[in-house]
Amino acid sequence: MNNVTAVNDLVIRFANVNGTGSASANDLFAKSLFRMGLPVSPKNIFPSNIQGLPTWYEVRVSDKGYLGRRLNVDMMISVNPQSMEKDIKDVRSGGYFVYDNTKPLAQSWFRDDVTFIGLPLTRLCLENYSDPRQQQLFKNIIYVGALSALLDIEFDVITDIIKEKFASKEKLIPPNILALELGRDFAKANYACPSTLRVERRDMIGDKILIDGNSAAALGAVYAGATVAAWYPITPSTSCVDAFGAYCKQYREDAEDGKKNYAIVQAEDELAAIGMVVGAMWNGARAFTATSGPGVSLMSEFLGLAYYAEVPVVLFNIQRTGPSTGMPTRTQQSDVIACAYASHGDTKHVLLFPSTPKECFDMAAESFDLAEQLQTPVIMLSDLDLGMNDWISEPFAWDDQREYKRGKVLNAEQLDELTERWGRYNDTDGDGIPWRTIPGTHPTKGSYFTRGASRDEYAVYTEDSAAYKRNVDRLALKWETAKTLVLEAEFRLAATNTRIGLMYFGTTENAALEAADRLAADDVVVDLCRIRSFPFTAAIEEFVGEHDLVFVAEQNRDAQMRTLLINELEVPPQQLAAVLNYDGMPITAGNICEQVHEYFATNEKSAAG
Amino acid sequence: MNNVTAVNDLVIRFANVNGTGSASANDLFAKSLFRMGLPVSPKNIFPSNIQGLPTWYEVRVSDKGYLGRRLNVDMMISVNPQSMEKDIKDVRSGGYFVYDNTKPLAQSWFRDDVTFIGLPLTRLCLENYSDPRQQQLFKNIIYVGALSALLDIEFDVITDIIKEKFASKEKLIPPNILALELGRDFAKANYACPSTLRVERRDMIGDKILIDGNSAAALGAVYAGATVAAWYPITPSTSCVDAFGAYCKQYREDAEDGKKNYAIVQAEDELAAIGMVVGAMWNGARAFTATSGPGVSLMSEFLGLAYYAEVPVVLFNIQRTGPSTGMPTRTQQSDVIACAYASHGDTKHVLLFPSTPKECFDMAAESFDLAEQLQTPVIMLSDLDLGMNDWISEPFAWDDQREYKRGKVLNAEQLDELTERWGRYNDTDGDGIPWRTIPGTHPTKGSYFTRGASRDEYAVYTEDSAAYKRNVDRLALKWETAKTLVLEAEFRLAATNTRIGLMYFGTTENAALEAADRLAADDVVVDLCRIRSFPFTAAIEEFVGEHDLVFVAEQNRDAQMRTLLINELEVPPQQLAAVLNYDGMPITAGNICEQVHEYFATNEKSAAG
Amino acid sequence: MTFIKSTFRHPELPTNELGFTRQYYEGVLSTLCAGCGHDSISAAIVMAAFEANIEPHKVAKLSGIGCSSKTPAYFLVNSHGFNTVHGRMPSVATGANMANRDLQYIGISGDGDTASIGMGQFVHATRRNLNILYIVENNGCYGLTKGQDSATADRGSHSKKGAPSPYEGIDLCALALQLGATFVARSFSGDKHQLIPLIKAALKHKGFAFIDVISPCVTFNNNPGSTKGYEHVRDHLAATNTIDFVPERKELTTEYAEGSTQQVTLHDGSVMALHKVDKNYDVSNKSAVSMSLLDYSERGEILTGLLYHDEESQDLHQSLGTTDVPLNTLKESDLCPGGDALNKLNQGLR
Amino acid sequence: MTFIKSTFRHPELPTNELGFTRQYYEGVLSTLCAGCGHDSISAAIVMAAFEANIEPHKVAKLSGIGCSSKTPAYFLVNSHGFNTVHGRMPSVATGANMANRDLQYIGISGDGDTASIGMGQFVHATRRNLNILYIVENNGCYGLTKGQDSATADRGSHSKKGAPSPYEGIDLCALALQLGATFVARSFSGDKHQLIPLIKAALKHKGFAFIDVISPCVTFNNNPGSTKGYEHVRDHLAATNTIDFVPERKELTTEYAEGSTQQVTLHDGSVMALHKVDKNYDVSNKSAVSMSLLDYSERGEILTGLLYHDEESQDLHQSLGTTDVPLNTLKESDLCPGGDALNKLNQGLR
Ligand SMILES: Cc1ncc(C[n+]2csc(CCOP(=O)(O)OP(=O)(O)O)c2C)c(N)n1
Ligand SMILES: Cc1ncc(C[n+]2csc(CCOP(=O)(O)OP(=O)(O)O)c2C)c(N)n1
Ligand code: SF4
Ligand code: SF4
Ligand SMILES: [Mg+2]
Ligand SMILES: [Mg+2]
Repeated sequence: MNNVTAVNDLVIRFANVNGTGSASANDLFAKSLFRMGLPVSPKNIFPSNIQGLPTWYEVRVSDKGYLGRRLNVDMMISVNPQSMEKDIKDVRSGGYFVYDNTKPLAQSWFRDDVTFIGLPLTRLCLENYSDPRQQQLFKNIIYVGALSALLDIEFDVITDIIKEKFASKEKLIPPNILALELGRDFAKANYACPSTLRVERRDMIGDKILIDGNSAAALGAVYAGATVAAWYPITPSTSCVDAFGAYCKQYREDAEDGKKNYAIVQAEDELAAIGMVVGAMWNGARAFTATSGPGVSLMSEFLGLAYYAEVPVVLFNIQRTGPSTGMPTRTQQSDVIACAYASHGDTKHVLLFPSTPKECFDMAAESFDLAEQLQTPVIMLSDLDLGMNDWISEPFAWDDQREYKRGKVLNAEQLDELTERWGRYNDTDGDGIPWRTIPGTHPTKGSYFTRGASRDEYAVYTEDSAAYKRNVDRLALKWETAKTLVLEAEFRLAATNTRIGLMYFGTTENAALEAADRLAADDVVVDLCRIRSFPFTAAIEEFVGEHDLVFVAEQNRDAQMRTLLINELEVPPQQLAAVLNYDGMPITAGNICEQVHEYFATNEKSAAG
Repeated sequence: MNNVTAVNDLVIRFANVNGTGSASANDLFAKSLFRMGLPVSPKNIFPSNIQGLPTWYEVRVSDKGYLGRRLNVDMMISVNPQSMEKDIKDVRSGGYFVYDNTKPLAQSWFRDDVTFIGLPLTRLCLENYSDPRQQQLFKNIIYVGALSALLDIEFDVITDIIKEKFASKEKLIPPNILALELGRDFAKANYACPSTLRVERRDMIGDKILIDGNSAAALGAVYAGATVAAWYPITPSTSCVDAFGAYCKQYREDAEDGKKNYAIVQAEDELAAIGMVVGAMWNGARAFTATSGPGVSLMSEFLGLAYYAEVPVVLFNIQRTGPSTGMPTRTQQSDVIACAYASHGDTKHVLLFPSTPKECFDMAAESFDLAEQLQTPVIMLSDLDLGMNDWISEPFAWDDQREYKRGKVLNAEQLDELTERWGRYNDTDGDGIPWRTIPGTHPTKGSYFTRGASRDEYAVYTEDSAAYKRNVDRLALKWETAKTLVLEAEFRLAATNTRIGLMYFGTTENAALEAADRLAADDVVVDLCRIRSFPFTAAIEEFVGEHDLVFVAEQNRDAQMRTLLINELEVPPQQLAAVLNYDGMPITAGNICEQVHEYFATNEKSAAG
Repeated sequence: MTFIKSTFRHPELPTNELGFTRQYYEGVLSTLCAGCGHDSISAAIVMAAFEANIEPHKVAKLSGIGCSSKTPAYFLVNSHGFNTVHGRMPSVATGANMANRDLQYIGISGDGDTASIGMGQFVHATRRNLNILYIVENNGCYGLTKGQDSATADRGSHSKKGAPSPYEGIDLCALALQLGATFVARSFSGDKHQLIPLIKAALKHKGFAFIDVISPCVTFNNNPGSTKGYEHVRDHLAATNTIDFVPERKELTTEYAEGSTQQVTLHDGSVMALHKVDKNYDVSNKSAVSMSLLDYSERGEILTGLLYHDEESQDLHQSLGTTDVPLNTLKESDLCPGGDALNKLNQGLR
Repeated sequence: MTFIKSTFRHPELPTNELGFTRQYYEGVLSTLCAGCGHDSISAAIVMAAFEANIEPHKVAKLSGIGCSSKTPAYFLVNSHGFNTVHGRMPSVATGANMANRDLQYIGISGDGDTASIGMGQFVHATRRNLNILYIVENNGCYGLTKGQDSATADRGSHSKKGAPSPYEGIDLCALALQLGATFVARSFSGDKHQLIPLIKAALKHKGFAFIDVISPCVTFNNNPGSTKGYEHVRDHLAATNTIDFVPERKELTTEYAEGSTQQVTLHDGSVMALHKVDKNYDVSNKSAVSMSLLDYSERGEILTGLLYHDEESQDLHQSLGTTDVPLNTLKESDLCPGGDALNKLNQGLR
């Protein structure tokens, strides 16, 4: 058989049953590669139920540093009888299929072009463990042991992780190591080890860390001084608030009396969750909520209120596959328009698009500064892929000199010093941003009545047309100011001059970077621009202006970011070509390249024809 | 004094106090002009409270047939002390100010360039009526009587209306007529009658009717066979459901037992209202809801469900001034984007834009056909100006041969005859529209499970990426089909060839038509296109293609229709110039002309510079 | 529009312990209909805050949308106010309270705002025992949108349209009680002798203090069976879809003794029977209160007064164990774990 | 995944009066956790529909979102089903019911779906006396989103995270009762002898028939104080943020006599005391029922059985006075007033 031969360029997929203890074993596998200095990108592909349905875990190793998804499974570790028939089909020709051979495999499922590696997982467990739960759980650890032999993973690296993990529950260390050894030894005894697929230590990780985006965002909120979180559970955003709770427990509880420097309220629904954020921010605390698609729809009335009443709001939208319930456990970037223009009437919201855990951390912190400086909602659009999977990331950093930018808030002394009548909605600085006051600041000065209905510069209710227009024109001016405050895009210009650009945002970055390399190999040289904020900065406008053709790669059906670019930058639509992936799985470099080539093929054809 | 002299080209404004009985009198005034064969366009300008605040009623008469708003009040009838000082200022130079002079006017308020006409309304009432309520109410009728003399309104026309109105309460006729006479006689005795402002009978009305858009839409729903209405009160949509109730009472109740062929449920909020519509439509009844901005925001999650689960929905959005609470009693066209792309994920909704009561009727009926044919939400975007004001309109018409288009619904016989397995989401006809079944149709065939989550062609739940993609691609195909089913735009090409177009929709029509005439007079010739539906038809695309420059006039700040045009038709943004009005008052022809001229001035300047 | 205030200020107006006059507690001019019950409630709040020596800037007033929800503008002009969105005031108040536990929160809502669109938030704010004075200005109808029945309208009561309400009315006090409200009272807008002390007591209560105030809508809560009311007016000028005529009314007032029942005739001629709890009434016995509410309602009477009071309850901050100082006063140094902690944390992620 | 069905079909299976076998009432294979109480409820619905001789195609099943809300797929495969959005099933059911009064409506919801996000719709569907069998599959937690406390979780009960719920749990039966539900019952998923007859009775009831079914979540309703449960498992593989291991459980069942109290031990080792109402219990006395609910709950017991039943109530169609035939069967000729009427109407507008 012609086996795929590869070193440090692998896709390994694990096929498990939801709720059978495989997640920890799989994490162990990925972490050991990470510890060997190798770029890994693990992804959970899990169903929208709790127990019993197929679930997959896919790990890509690439010493070129590519972190995007790649098709072609080199090795499948399948311990789920339910999905096994299909799993076998999903292995690439020349690949490996590793399975529990305690029970024999249906003869008809075997493939000639795939190497089958049977491991008697169940038998080994029954022989070595007596507790029925352990008998189930250690199957997973055993296959990690076998993989260490098959892929040449340093065994010490794995056992070290086990030891660190159970440092406080030492009695669990020996049985885990036993399981690893059982797997390793069986593989060595029965199969050529390593196989034609191998890993080798590299020094590509440096000081990088391995963490999921939701934890990172939560940590960013802690660092930014968020004290109030209000939320309603929804996949895939729940783990963000869970992590916020855990970090707060760690950093924000009084050592003596356990009193909390934070308040987390599980709301009755998303309308209430964002209502609480509006209330808390209005009252001078930093507050946020996290949600996903359906929650964003439900929050849209309040987003409009916050826009119009000029109350800061921070919202993390961990996008999942829409529309409607869609696929709650699959990824997409399809709430771009829903968030940019959320709510009825003329509304526009500031958006941030992180693409790594480090950026989730940074942008989460930045959201609070922006929201308070601009007195408006700021929505960070992460996604399931980034939020719920572990990613290699630059380490977090915090400059202790940094100060929270709380925006234009008048304190009691400032109120006393004012010589002119203060107006809550008076644009005294010409940037569209008025000065606000926090309830309780001053006995007689600075109180005002906040409302979502028309008011004049002094917050006095009016239905006067001119006052209304002045107000919404000022909001439009504030939007212009926002363009100068949001995060600059990231540009990577090709070494050679080119008139072709590729734009993307969020988790599309990884596939885009890899695609750029591959396209260059095919003589399609592209300049790259990663959008990090909405509204778009002047530099983005220039980037578009300087290229005849800009591909916009994104993970939704309707080319939503492209729509925003056309609409806000007044770009001729023909200049922007859509590159789309929207089947719920993360976009791949291959997919991007294919669409780019197809574009040229079609356009040359039509030019010719 | 240099009085404005005009025949049949007037703007008369009434300044009243909310809740003092003026509305009926003002309607009487407008109707009498209508009966004299004159195009009138009355508008209520009312506050967002119930009693005590200023409210205005403005009537434009134009025998050129212009129905849009015009600035420059020729005559003000002011019976509200609260707003009087400002009302005096609002009269054009050379105009008339009619007021209750029972109490003297502040000397400083008088203007040299305005003719003041005092009527002792209070005194006349006190002298002629004893009931305190009548003393209040007949003030309003008296000023109508005075106007009949001042403006030369045919007295019989007015008294005829009174007689018709109180046909069933005859005792009310004499005191009303007395009031009219009191006013007329006083005016004649004390002022030159008619004044320099006059009306003259014309024959411009033909068989037209006078009615508000909300009643018309309600009537359309009755004719379309809507049996279920679910709603939550909100200005300015409430009167639509009220009218639906009234027409149902008239046409849909069993003469004998009073049983109702309809059900109207006042829901607990807008989420529930649209949920009820979804349920009723799913279950095979025709149902609708009516709401305004905040309600649309709250409905967005359900709109996404209906889009994805392919349940017909009919929604009338009577737009008001946004964002947030905005100005509930002022008009705007600012929910275009909120409706077109309502909900998270990739969603698009069919929109209809009526611009006359006749069209409210027709499009309301059409909504049901479209929603059922396309199995998707259809949103009719009316506005406060159209919905709550009386308009001259073509009479309603109903072709008794017409049949409801209920779309692809399988009945029991059809199910029995099927030779292949039926799939709820199977595109057997290649138009993206599958066949559906109604619960209860057949004992063993055609049942399926509706959901907002991913499914295959047979409505079986799946999280398979390919199945998901097939499904949303089919929805995109259905959108293409929608383009062939929606209503064609209305084009009015100029007599001479021009490369300039003017597009608009809904109530912007009236100002646009007048503006086109005025622009032509200034040698700016424009072809006209009134958009009636979204998605846009091929003809709209052609219209844009055939013009170098197209002005898009609309009543919102962010040029929302222009955004849709650019985005959906892939038009270079520079080709579309925004003409905007968004202060809550209806757009005027003057405003449009000004912006068009300004555009040319700026662009010539910049071309020159 | 109700002109509840005279502009004349006596040079030596009485002041409270803080040295403030009653006028200091007023708001801007009301734009409600003359005689609207809601204005009486605003006046009672002004009086209660004055008498209770509240510092206005230590109060935050919040409301939803409706005639009732406009009223926070009409009292305590020196307090920050927030007129939020329809039915969602409880969540905004919850967030505000989380941010600053030291302010006093007054939530004003209508029966539409609370019992229809806001039901979910009302239930959950109650259940969390949010520390707030929550007043429903209950007129049995939607005033601002012109008189539709609300969910508190009694079965069989007639709205403007003349159709009797076919559904059971929701008793918000009974509901609040069941959901764990720790202070439950009912009163009548016209009975300031009862209402002012209740408001004062509620302001002192730590936890969810709910007062359901019957507050007649003089414009829409109209009974076609009655010879009074604007029904008569409608005869004279056939109604359009705008409400055309609203007679000017006088504020309704009443005064009656504890333990007695009082009949109040509303503007529309209908009669409401109020029964005031007497001195011996036990405000700590939850199930007895429930029973009494049911009993009186079956008799067609409305029980008023302080119905239930649990002084020992723990409010949301206590449940969550938040720190004693307002969260919004914590400084960057209290909140940010700093660069070193982050480096340590990074270490654990390698 | 629970395989509740055997694929084996006996050739001469018993049939009901309509000639259908029990299997005819089943649904597709459940994807819930093994031993989930919700599956037992589905089985009870299958049995009840079979025994009550229901024609499946005359039933519409509706639900919100949650593990519980998935279950309508797992029974009555010949009925149309609608898995709507989270918390909003009552409104969709209301609309469906308005369209066709002749179908039987079964609404399935969870405690999160009903008592949190769906509270407003639940309250109002109840109040309107919508003709529906409304079942809450009550596990005190959010199963599908991994075990957060729901609003029905008892104060002090421990969720997966180990933090005790700081709030009073909402008693949905007491609430439904107060809001005018006309059939109120409570049962336990494992007690099919009680549950099946209750479902049959509820199906016959015309009006809002509410059954609160205690339905343990074997995966998340976990008590850290317990020596059983997956807490033990967590010790072995430190938890990640995905729920990593869910032991396979057996369905919990119980059987006990009327008038007696039964202790049921849940999977997590905690004990629940159920008290079954006895024969002499008066289901028509609303205030007595309220009292009993309160009494038992104070004693830490849960009262089960048919708690309240009002046979004479009028459902929403009766309240609205709709015609007797389903509105969705009315034809164009019944509904459209026609061209002539329109011409006449035009005439009046000139
Ligand atoms: C989302 C939304 N829906 C509807 C409305 C319209 N609306 C304004 S006030 C109101 C009802 C007010 O009734 P209630 O709370 O009883 O106050 P009242 O006017 O009777 O004091 C409604 C439905 C709105 N503002 N927002
Ligand atoms: C608008 C919205 N918010 C949140 C969610 C996520 N979600 C799905 S199910 C669920 C809770 C389910 O709890 P429950 O109703 O008790 O059902 P169970 O799973 O316990 O049976 C939540 C919060 C959602 N689908 N939609
Ligand atoms: S409409 Fe009713 S509730 Fe509103 S202000 Fe007038 S009287 Fe008060
Ligand atoms: S998570 Fe709980 S409620 Fe959901 S299926 Fe599993 S056991 Fe049932
Ligand atoms: Mg009210
Ligand atoms: Mg639950």
